[in-house]
Formats: sequence, C-alpha cells, structure tokens
Amino acid sequence: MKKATHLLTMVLAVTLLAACETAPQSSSGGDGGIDDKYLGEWKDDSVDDLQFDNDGNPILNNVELKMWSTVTNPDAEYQDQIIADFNKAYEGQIKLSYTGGGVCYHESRFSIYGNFAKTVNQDPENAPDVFYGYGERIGAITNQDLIVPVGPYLKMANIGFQKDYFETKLIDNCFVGDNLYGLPISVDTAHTLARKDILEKNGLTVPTNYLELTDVCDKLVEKANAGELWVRGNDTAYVAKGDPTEWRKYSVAIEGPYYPFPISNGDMWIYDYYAETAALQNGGVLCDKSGMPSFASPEVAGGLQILRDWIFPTETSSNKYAMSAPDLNYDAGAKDFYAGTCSFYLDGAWGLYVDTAKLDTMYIGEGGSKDNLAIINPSKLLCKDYSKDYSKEIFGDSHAISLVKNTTSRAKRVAGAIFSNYLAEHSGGLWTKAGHLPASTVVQQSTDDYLDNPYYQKYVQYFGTTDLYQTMPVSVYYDYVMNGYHTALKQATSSIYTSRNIIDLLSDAQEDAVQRINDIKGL
Amino acid sequence: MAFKWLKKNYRESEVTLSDYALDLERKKRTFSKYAVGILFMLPYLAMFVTFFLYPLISGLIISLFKYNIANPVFDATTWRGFTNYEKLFTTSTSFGADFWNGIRLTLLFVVIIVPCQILIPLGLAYLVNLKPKGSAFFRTVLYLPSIFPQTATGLIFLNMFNLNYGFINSFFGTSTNWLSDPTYNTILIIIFTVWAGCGGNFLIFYAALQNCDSTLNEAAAIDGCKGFRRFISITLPQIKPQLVICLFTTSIGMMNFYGQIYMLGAYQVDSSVKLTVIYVIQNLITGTNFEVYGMVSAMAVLLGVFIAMISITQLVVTKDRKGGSKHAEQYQEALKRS
Amino acid sequence: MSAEKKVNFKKARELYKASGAKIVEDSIDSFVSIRDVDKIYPNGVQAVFHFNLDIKEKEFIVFVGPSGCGKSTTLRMIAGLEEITNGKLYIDKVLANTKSPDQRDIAMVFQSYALYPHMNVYDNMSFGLKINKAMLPLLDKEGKPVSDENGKPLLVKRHYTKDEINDLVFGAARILNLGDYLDRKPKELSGGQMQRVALGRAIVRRPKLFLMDEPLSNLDAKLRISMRSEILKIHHRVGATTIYVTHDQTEAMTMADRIVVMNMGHISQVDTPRNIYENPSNLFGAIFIGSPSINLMNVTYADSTITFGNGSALKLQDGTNAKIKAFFDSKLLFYKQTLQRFELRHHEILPVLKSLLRTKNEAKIQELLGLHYLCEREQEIKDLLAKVLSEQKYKNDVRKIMALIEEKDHVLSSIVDELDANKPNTEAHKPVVLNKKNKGVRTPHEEKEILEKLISYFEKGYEHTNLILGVRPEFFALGDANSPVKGKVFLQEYLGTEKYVYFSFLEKEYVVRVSSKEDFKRGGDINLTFDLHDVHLFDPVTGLSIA
Amino acid sequence: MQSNIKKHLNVPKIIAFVILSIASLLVLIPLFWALVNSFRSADDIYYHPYSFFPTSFNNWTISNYISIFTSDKYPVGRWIINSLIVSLSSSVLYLIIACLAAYAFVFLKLRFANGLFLFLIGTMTVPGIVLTVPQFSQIYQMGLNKTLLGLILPGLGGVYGLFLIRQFFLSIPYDLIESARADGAKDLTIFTHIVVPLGKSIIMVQGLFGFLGAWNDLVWAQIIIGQTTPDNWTLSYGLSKVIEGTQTYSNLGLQLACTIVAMVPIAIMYIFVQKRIVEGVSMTGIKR
Repeated sequence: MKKATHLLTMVLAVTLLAACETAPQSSSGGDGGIDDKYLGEWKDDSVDDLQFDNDGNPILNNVELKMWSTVTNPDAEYQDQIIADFNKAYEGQIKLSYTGGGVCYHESRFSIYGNFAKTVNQDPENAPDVFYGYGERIGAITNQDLIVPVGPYLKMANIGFQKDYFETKLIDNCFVGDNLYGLPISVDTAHTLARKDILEKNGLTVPTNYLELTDVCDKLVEKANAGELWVRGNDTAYVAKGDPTEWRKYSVAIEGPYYPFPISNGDMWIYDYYAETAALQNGGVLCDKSGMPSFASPEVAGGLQILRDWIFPTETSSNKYAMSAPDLNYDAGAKDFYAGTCSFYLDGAWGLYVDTAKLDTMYIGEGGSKDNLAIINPSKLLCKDYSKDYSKEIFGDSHAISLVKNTTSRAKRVAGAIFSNYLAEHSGGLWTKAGHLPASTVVQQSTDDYLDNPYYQKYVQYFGTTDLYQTMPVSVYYDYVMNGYHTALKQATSSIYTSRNIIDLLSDAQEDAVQRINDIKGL
Repeated sequence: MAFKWLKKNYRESEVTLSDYALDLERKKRTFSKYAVGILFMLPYLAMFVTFFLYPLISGLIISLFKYNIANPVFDATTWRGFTNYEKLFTTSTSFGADFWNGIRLTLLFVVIIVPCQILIPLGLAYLVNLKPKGSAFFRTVLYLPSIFPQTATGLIFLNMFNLNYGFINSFFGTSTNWLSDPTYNTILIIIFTVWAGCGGNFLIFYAALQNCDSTLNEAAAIDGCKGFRRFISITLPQIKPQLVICLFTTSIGMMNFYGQIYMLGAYQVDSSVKLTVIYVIQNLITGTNFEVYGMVSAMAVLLGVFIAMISITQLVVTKDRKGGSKHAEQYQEALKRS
Repeated sequence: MSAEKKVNFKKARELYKASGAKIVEDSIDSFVSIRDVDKIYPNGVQAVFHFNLDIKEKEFIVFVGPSGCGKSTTLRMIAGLEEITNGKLYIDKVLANTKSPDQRDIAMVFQSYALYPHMNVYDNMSFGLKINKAMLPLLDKEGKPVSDENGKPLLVKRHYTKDEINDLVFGAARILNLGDYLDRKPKELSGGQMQRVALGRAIVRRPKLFLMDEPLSNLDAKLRISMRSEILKIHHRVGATTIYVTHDQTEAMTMADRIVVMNMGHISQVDTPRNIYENPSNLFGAIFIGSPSINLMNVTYADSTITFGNGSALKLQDGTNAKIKAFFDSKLLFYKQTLQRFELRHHEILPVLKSLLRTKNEAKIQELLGLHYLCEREQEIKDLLAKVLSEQKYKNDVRKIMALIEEKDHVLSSIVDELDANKPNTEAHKPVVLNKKNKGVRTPHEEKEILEKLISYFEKGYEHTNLILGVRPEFFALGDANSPVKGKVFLQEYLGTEKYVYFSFLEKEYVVRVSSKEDFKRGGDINLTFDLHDVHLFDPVTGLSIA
Repeated sequence: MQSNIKKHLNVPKIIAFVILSIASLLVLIPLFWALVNSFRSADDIYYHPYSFFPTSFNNWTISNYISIFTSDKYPVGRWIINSLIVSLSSSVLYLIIACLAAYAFVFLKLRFANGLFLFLIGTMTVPGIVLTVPQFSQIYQMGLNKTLLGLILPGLGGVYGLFLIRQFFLSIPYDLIESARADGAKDLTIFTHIVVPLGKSIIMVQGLFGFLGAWNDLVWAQIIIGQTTPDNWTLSYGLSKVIEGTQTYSNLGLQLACTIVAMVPIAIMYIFVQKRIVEGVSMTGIKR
C-alpha cells in the first residue's frame, strides 16, 4: 500500500513548504486520515467486504473496476495508457477493464451523461464503478443521485486529503455541501493558433487581445483585397504548388474573399469554449447561485455580440471586415490554416499535439512549429474592455472522477478512491500531451511531470495558468442552462437570425429553459 | 330449447345407442375442433395480449401516474389523476407547448407531403403503365429508395445538401443553407420524404393499374371518352380501394413523422420547426428525466386519439355508399305517367 | 343389436364402449341411409328439412334442383364437410354423422375441381394416398405381401409405398387418359382435363361412395355431353355408389338410376327418371323436369268436365272425379288436424294440460294427446302421463311431456313450408331464418292464417274449382277447328326432324313439338288437341298432383 | 408520309419515357453520388468539395471501406449482423404465428372467430405510439432492455400483418381445404401442404415488409439499444449515430461508405425478389 499514500507525502511536502506563511490548521494525517470537515454527513451504505492489514491499510485482492470516461480520441488513447500503467503498478490488487475490451469505456460528451444516468437507473448491472466526467457537472449528477462521496473511501484507503492540493475553483466544483463527490484531474480549453510566419512576412505581429486581433485581421483582409497578401502552405482547391515553403500572393479573384479567422456557428470549440469565454470576459454569468439560468444579461449579450461581429461586422464592431465566412458547419478553417488561406485557427487543447506536428513537418527546415506557429492565450481575446479582472478569465472544462452509487462493494469503492487519487497525481506527464492543465497545484509545480515535460514546453506553457480558468458554476440544471445558452449562441451567429437582437434571443432561450426547469420540478 | 334441457336428463331416461353415440362424438368433435383452433391461434394471441393489449391498457394507466420505468410505483404518492393531461392542454407548460407545436408541425407536414406522396406515385404509375421502352427498369428504379433505411439515404441527402461541400448548391449555383435555415431545411425534409417515400405507393398504384379491366378503357374509347377525362372517370374509380388504402397508410405514417427529420434536421438552428410530436415524445423517452414517463404516456395517448380520429374520419369519408334508388323511382314515376 | 332400440343410459354407455365407436345398425338394407336429416346453420338459416333417403349399393343417385335448394348441402353432409344438425346418417350400416371425411371412405369431386394449384397432376392425384395410412397388406423385405396361414393377405395400417401409389395413380391415369399430363400443373390444363384429374383423384382412393358436386357445370356444352358418358362408364367400371349433384335436369335424366328432385330444402320427389317425367307428384317437379317445360293451363273443373278460359270443354275420364274427391277429402282432414295441433302447440297445450292434470280428466287428456299423431314419442308421453296421474307430481313431468312434443316441432312447422316446395319458386329462394321465438320467416300467426285459408279452400269442395292442366309439348296433337286449344304462332325453333312451335293462347305462352314438315306462319293459327291419358291435373293451391 | 411517321411515334409513350427518365435520374443521382464518393479520399473531397466525381485517378481509394471494417467506432459489419438477426427473426416469427392464427380464423370456422377478429381489427385504429412507453416499461421489466430480443418481441403482437394474411387466405378457395379434408388431411397437413404454398405471395410480401420495417426502424431502436455500445447497434440506428460522430470531424467518404455498406445487401436482395414484390403487391393490393 505504499503507492496509496503517495499523495499524502506530497501533501506533506507542500504544506511544509507553505508552513512558513500559513500555519497548517488541518490535522493532516500522520495517522493517514482525512480532515473530518470534508467528510460531510454521509452514511456509508456500502457492503462491508473490506479487510485491513496490521498497519490499517486496506487489503485489495484483484478488485475489478469498470470506468466510463467522457474523453474520446485522441485523449482516450493517452488516458488508456495512464490506466494501463496503473493496472501494472497495482497488479494483483486493482484492475480496470470493461467488457467491450480495453481498460476503459469512452463515449463522447454529447451522449455519455444521458447514457450514464440511464444505465445507473435502468440497467444498474452494467453501470460503471468509476465515472470520469466534468467537474462542473458533479452537482447535477449528484442531484440525479448517480454518485457517492469519495471522501470516506479516501479515508479508508489511508489517503490524506488537502483541499489546497488542488486549484480552488476546481476542487470547489467537486463539493456538494460538505461532501467531496470527486477528485478534479485537469482543466482545458480551446486555443487560438496563429500563423506567425504569415503575419511576420506581411509585417504584422501576433495579437494578444481582441482589439489587436481585429486590427490584424482587418489589415490582412485589406492586403488580400489589394493583392498584397503573402501566403504559403499546402495545396488548396485552387492553387497547387506542391511546396509549402514557397510564398505566393493571395488572389481574391481566384480563391474568393479572404477570411482571416474562420469559425463555425456551432461546433464544439465555439459551443463549449469560445461562447462561454466570451460571456466570462464581458462579465456575464450563465447561471445564478441556485443554478437557474441567468444568461439573458447585457454582459452575456455583449460577449455574443463579439462572436456575431466576427462573422457579420457592423459599423460599431471593431473589425471592419468579416473575419469568418457565415454558416460554417464543422472544423472551420482546419485545412485553410495549413494552406495559409487563413491566418488563425481555433482548436481544442487536445488537438495541439497534431497541429504542432503538422507544422513541424511542413516547415522542418525553418524551425517547425516553434518559429511558425503562435499560440495565443485566450485571456482578453473576446472582450474590448481589459480594465476588469474578468477580462482575463478563460472558460475551461474541468475533468473530475467520481464513484458511482451502484457499486456497493466497499472494496471497490476504496479501490476507486485509490484509482482516483492515482489519476489526480498523474495529471501531468502523458496527460499533458493532450493539452490538459493539471488540477493539482503540486503537479503544476513538479518539474519531472510537468514543467520539463516536452508538451508543456511545446504548447501547454502558452495556455495560461489554472487560476485564470473558470468553469461553469455548479448547477443542478446544467443541461437546461447549457441547452438554452447554446441555442441562443447558435442563432446569434447564424445568418438567418442577423435581424434579431442578441438580448432577445438570449431572453427567449432563458425563458424557455426556466419554463422547462419549472415543469420538471412540478412534475 | 327444450331439446337441450332433455339432454341434461339423459341419465334418467332411456336413449338409443345411436343418440348416445352421436351426443358423445359430437362433443368430442367440437372439443377437438376448438382445441385445434385454439392451438393454432394461441401463439399469436399470446403475443397479441402480451405485446399489444397489455401495453395498451397499462399505457392508459401509466398516463395517470408519475411513472418511473426503473422504479414503477402505483400508489397515492405517484397518483396524478388527469394532471398530466391538464398540463398538456395548457400551453403554459413546456410539455403542452411542445406537444401542440409538434401537432401543428406534424399536421403541416401531413398536409404538404401526403398529397405529394399520393399524386406523384399515381402519375408515375400511370406513365409506367403506358409501357414506354424500359418500363421494367423504371419500375425497378422508382421503388428503389423505399427499400433503404432512411438513416442511410438521409445521410446521403445530408451530405449532398451540405453548404460547405455538398454538390447541390454548386450545381444550381446557389449558396442556400439547406441544413440550418428553417424554411429551406423544411423544404429539404419534404423533398427527401417524398423522394424516399414514393416507392411503396407507386408500386401499389402500378399493381392496381395493371389489374384494371382494359375492356373498360376500350368501351370508354368507343363512348368517345379520351385522355385525362378517361383517366379521371374510368381508371381512377377502378383503383379507388388502393387510393383509399394509400391515403390511409400514408397519412397515418406521416403522423408518426420522425426519422427523416431526425436525420436532416440535425443541424437545424430553430428546434421549433423540427420537433414534430413524435420527436418530442422520443426526446422525452430517451432523455434522462426518469419521472417523465407518465407525461409521455399521456402525450402518446392524446396523439393516439388524434390519429384514431383521423383514420375514422377517413374511413367515414371514403366509405362506399349504396347506389340509392333515385333512378328506379324516376322510372316508376315515368311508367305511371304513361 | 339395433342402434335405434331404446336402452337405458348405462347400457348405452356400455354398448358404446364395446362397439369401439363404430355404431352398426343391422336392420338397414341400403348402402347409404339418410334419416330425418336437418341442416340449420349457426346463423339460423335452415337449408335442409327432414331429409329422408335410402340409397342402394352401386346406385347412381342424382340430386337435382334449382340453386339454393339444399342439394349441395345434403351432399356435403354426406361427405362430412358439413355437420348434420339433426337426424342420422348411416353409411354401409355404420353411423357416420360425426365421422370425419376420411373415415367415411368417400371421394368427392368438386364443382371447381379443387385441384391444388401448386401441385402437378401426379401430386394432386397422389396427395390423399401420401398423407394417409390405410389397411394394407403387410409387406416383407422384398416388398411382397405377407399372407396368414389361410393364404389371406395380412392387413396392417400403414402408409402406401411409392410403388403402390404409382400403381394406383397410373391406373387411374390410364382409365382417364391422363398419362401425358401427369407432370403438368392445373393451370396448364384445359377444363376437361382438369375435370378428369379431379375424377382421377377420386378414383385412386378406391372409395365405396363417390360424391360429385356439379362436376360438369364449368364445362362447355359439347364437353359436358362427352364427360357425361365418361362418368357413367367409370361408374360402371368402378362400381361404387355415386351421389351426383346437378342443377341440369338433362344430366339428371340421362345419368341417374334414381333422381331426387329438391326444392327449398325439401325433397319434392324421388323416383326413376321415367317415373318422374311421366308422373310428377307436384307442380315443381313437373316444371323442373323436361325441356322445354311442361305447358300449364288454367281450367275450371265441374261435373267431371274441365273448361278452358275460352269456353271449350273436355270431359274427363271416369274415375277422375273420384280421385279429385278423395284428394280434397284427405287434404281437408289433414289440414284441420294440423291446425288443431298447431294451435295447441303454440299457446294452449300447456295450460290446458295443466288444468286437465289438476282435474285428472284422463279422457280429455287422451283426446288431447290423440292429436299428436305426428309425434313418434306418443307412447312415451302416455307412459309419463300415467305416471303423473298416479303419483300426483305433475310439474316436472309436464315439462318433460312438453319437451317431447316440441322435439318434433320443426316437422310440423314444415308442413306449411312444404307447400312452397311443391310449387315452382316465384321469386328467388328466400332463406328460412329461424330465431328462438319463431321458427320460420312466417310468424305463427301467418302460418295459422295459411292453414285456415287452406281449410276454407278445401271445405269449399271440388265442384267449380280451378285446377291446372299440365301437358308436355310432345303430347299435343294437331287438331281441327274444334280443338280445345286454339293459339297464335309467334316463334318456331327448328331442330332437324322436328320443331318447337311457340304459340299464345288465352294471353299465355305455350310450346308444342311437331314434325318439322308442318308449316306455320308467324301470326297464323294453330289448333291443338291432346289425349287425356297423357295429361296431369294439379291442385293450384297445394301444387300437388291430383291425377 | 408524315402522318405515317406520327402513327409510329406514339407521342404519349415518348412523353412518358422522358418524364420517367427524369424521375429515375432524380432517384439514382443521390445513390450514384454516394457510391462514387464513398471511394473518394478525404483530401480530395476537401480540396474539391463541389466536384461530383473524384478529381483524378489517384483520388479513388478504398480506405474508407477499410477503416469501416477495422474501426471500433463504426462496426458496420456488426451492425449488419445485428440488423439481420432482428429483421429476420422478427419477420419469420411473426409470419409463423400470424399464418397459423390466420389459418384458424379463416379455415376452421370457429364460432367465436369472427367476433374475435372484429375485435382485433378494431384495435388496428390504435396507433403504435400509444404503446411505446408501456412496451418500453414491459421490455424493461422483462429484463430485455438493451437486448436485440427487446427489439424483436414487441412487433409480434401486431394486427395489420395478420389482417393482410387473413384477407389473402380468404381468397383461397375453401373447396381446396375441403378437398384436402376429404383426402384425409389433418389441419397441420393442410396448413403446411396446401395453405402455405398457396399463400406464398402474401407470405413473401408480409415477410418482406416485416423485414424492411425492422431493418429501417429507428424509433424503437433508439429507445431499446440507444444506450449501448456500438457493438449492439442495428444498422439503421448506427447510421443515425454516424451524424453525431461528425460533430467533431467530418469525413464524407467514410459516412458514405457506411451508407453504401448498409444499402448493398438490401439492394442485392431487392434485385432477387423485386419481381415477387410486384406480384405479391398486385395480388394483395396492399402494402405494409
């Protein structure tokens, strides 16, 4: 049981480091216990099938665990590797696998929550033992009665728990009342990539905020319209050069209008990151403390206005020219970026590995991605007023892992707690490859796992620090809030609704969401 | 009847051997006849009762409760009476609003698509029945879309009409957003439904036209009835039964409109133009709110009443009427007068 | 031991067990015996009324009658395809009511031929053989029959072997000339060939009883004539008893040993073709048999003389007068008794009987019961009554008596119906719908009215009554200006050596057969006379033949 | 001369030919496009999005098909097997029980049969949607949720097929049955030797429509197997999930290859049975 106490030792190290400034009040565990204030009122309902050795450590004998995970490829691959490492480390004690083969079941975020709720309720035998989902949704699934607190089982596993081991916002998401319902693993967002080589060739610099971005984009369009824009890259539908390093002038006549930064009106990057970040940076809040939607506010509308201006510029917008073509469906700009026919590109954190690798091969003789690609920190990128603190905030999805209520075996729950802990500890390393920022402040500071990590060096270092990251506030009505907001977003950025006020769209969507929540309450 | 009463008293009275034998064997025969009948019917009837009658009744009951499939409780705590229905009848709840919007939308599709799915196949069947060159090929091809899963053909249409890479827009030189513009998306759904749904009716009309009595056409030709007129007054009455059946099945099928819209409305930005009533029901059933099944059942029952009303109306309207006696009476009067 | 003898219930059960469900009535000397058979469909339509017929072995019987007369239903009851509602059917002395078709040793030829469309001719003919077991000689390993110690072949119940089936099918094919068609499907055959296959299918089963349901009605005229003789040939060759149903009187006349003329579910007359032709017992038979049909003329009878509408009179033979008188007297008595019985049956008998029992008026009771001359359980009723009178317990027993009386109700009811059967159908056959209260389309009140009218008709006496004179076309003779019948010719049909001349007489149309040498003009006069030996007199009300 | 030519050129037939050619083109173009583009590389579609055909010989590829049959994400082969299991067993089982029942209803002349059948016909006005929730509940209580059996069973209680079969059986001359009875055949023999061979066309038609109904079903599949891993999906459901998969990346060729794989088995079956379908429909005069 050496490994199980790993986290404890690290916590000790951190607390010792911090001891000079803040006197540690928590009686963190020489006895391997957990602070009682994090145990909450929880009556352990598991079946007592767990035995302890003489040292008070639990004896785990080939406990089989089944995990469902919301991460899909490419991260799923990395996650499976981490789990495989775990299986190896805990051989004979704990083993993760599932009937479909492999170590873990992965399903996309669009359907896994529905599937999870249905399975736990209607098909408990096939439900997982641990669920790897999103921290901000823990409140909702706790409300649905799908998971149990992890705290008591961490205690049984003799794993110490320190709240400040984790980024505050992320660990707070995992609490419902006093009960700790999961351990946060990491947080991530979508990132803006820029073709540094093209910008520099055209005498422009990489922008760092929204106003700079719109300015650069306008200049790019003007140059393109004047036939002065230098571009280079892969072949396009109109131009085939064969050599990506060769510079050419963009031709509006042949290749159509130049759009410097194509975005779609509804793919995942816009849906789940940009839209929320836009709301945040303009001071908007999507839901109130009771969890009810509150996005019909001028602040949120201001955020969405920025996205609308992106595609449909007006006299008041800071960009003169449309930065993106309207009504793009998915993967907007994915190929244009490498063809050089656009200069900016939005991609998920987990896409960066592939993105950098592509530019590395394209410009292998010219410094690869290091010299030709810029990763723009999302702070201040979606607002015009940088005076407020919230203009720096970045919206992120936080991953967290929880124990599922159907698993009644105490041994399994304890094993699940140990596994959760393992993932939290190993949120650096390979996991960094997928562009995830570790939730653990300790891991963030570890050189081996994180700071010297090639992926950190290559791209993660540009992502901003975790304290800038905000998630959705915990809402038991998560689905309704998000559905409503996404509907408004989709409409606001669609060419069909340009005649309608954004605040009206938001109000309609919010009204509908509130109505639905009330209907469900009154059912 | 007295004779039956007498049989009861056989034991007391004297009988002939033949009467005794007949009585006994008749009973045996009747028994074995019914035993065979019941044995033949039993597998089906068992399935009918289990998977039709029982669900039908339990569906009505469920609609009066707050019902959870995984944890079915029928008691005072879950009893809802007609509250579910009440909520459906007021549009101030999202259930009622969605339901009536769904009904409105469904009826809209019915009104537009059903005539297309009757008239286009009828016209095509008529043309194929003229036996131009290659009519066998045309017949084969025209039925083709009906045999493929709509999810498959829907996927093809979805890609064909895609704004970013579908060939349709470039072919017509347009830049119509077929997949997210509410109006164009509705048009696309109608086009697809007609494209994919004409085959079945076409085949029926084709078969019906083939079975038409050709001498009637010849007689009409001698009477001087030509072309379209002949089609209306001679051919159509002959295939009336098939027309009625097709009208019937097509409109009921359209009341269950879902798959096409599920596939092609995937990128729709305005959900109120794609949530047909079945879509609403299906969303609730496959959703994660487990208390909602009673409400869904009420919706289904209400929709069921709707559909049953439509089918009964159609039955009444299209029923064959008796000839009456108008001309016979006129004849009698004329006879009297002369 | 007769199956029709009364025994007590226990004994009946023992006897039945001993018989192995094969009830044999030795007193029957005919091959098929149909006794008092009724057919009432579940919807209340009665198709056949107390049908009684005995058919001798190897006889060729033809049921003939218009469509809906119940002939096919009767045949199907014999075949076992319809259940017999009341009455008994013995085939080869064995009670066969509830036997299934295959147990009756019959073969049936259907009007539609009923050839299985998906099987070729060989399969059609061998189908019955393939699926059934039969009592057949036990075969040894080499396929030769095994004999018992007496040299008789040992019989076992087994399936036919392939060779046996081949033998039978090929044999039938040879008889019917079907050898070349064995591999064809029915749709590839002509009507005549299909007909022969249907016959062949019946033959291969070697039944004792052949049933044919209008087998020739789907063939064209010429083929029908040739098939007629073919069927007769097969009948003589196979020698099985045959019941043949047709609506074509020519077929009946040419083929039958005996004809059963049926109308509206009743037997109108049973006799040889010749007797039926020469001595029809009622108007229906007279009209139905013979082509062209018999000429019927309205005459008035008085003083042994009949008078036509135009005044010409004919003196009848001696003895005719007496015949008419006897007919009227017997009918008057019959209907009077029926009416009394009818009234009692419907309303009065129960209270009357009750009051009589209360007063123990035995003489009156005897008188009452004396009316039940039609009830074959009369003795039973008498016995019961004696018991009632002696033991003073009458309630239950009265009900039993009532039951016994009502058991034969349908017989009585049909007395009125029979009047219909004796006369040609004036309109399409009206089904007799039974319901619980009222056993006919007629209400009891209507039936009573009819009976009363009949009685008053017969009470009026035979003098100056109207009768119908029937003369077959060939029994007319050309006469002179004094002839009783003077008509106008309106149509002539030449048939080679002779011709039919249609003429109108007293505003009605008649036909006469004359030699084709005779010459008539359209619209010209024709004078006819006839021999009183060859004519028939019918009573117009009952339709019965008088002389 | 001119009038002669006119007589030879049957004008209505020419018009019919032209219209039908256009209609057939409209039917075939989407299918043809799907077939061609399923053999097209992803890059080609991206660079030449509006081209109907692959732009050059090099851009023809079977990689889409290879990835379908090797990827876990779209186990189309597995879906086809699942769909075959569901469609075949539901249609065959239904045919067996419905034919037996129809035989009893038509040929056994039982007293209660007509009343019972009228009742069954009466229930035909009840639309299937009313049954969805209770049937789901029932399947769930039976422990058949998420199983293929749960897809098969509920269809077996349907009335419409029985109605069609019975109507057809009514057209079989009763003489044939009686003839077989007179030949000594028992009911089961009559059923297997006479009625089933004679009812072949309705059995084909009902079997085919039953098969297609199950093969194309989406609503019930979403309810029963919607929450399972792709290995348990039916073809129709699996294809509907292919769109969802496109929310992160689009690969037209892959999607089209999926549809082509889904359609080819039915198309082949259709070529073999299409004459029978026409025959059957013309004999029964009714669909579905």
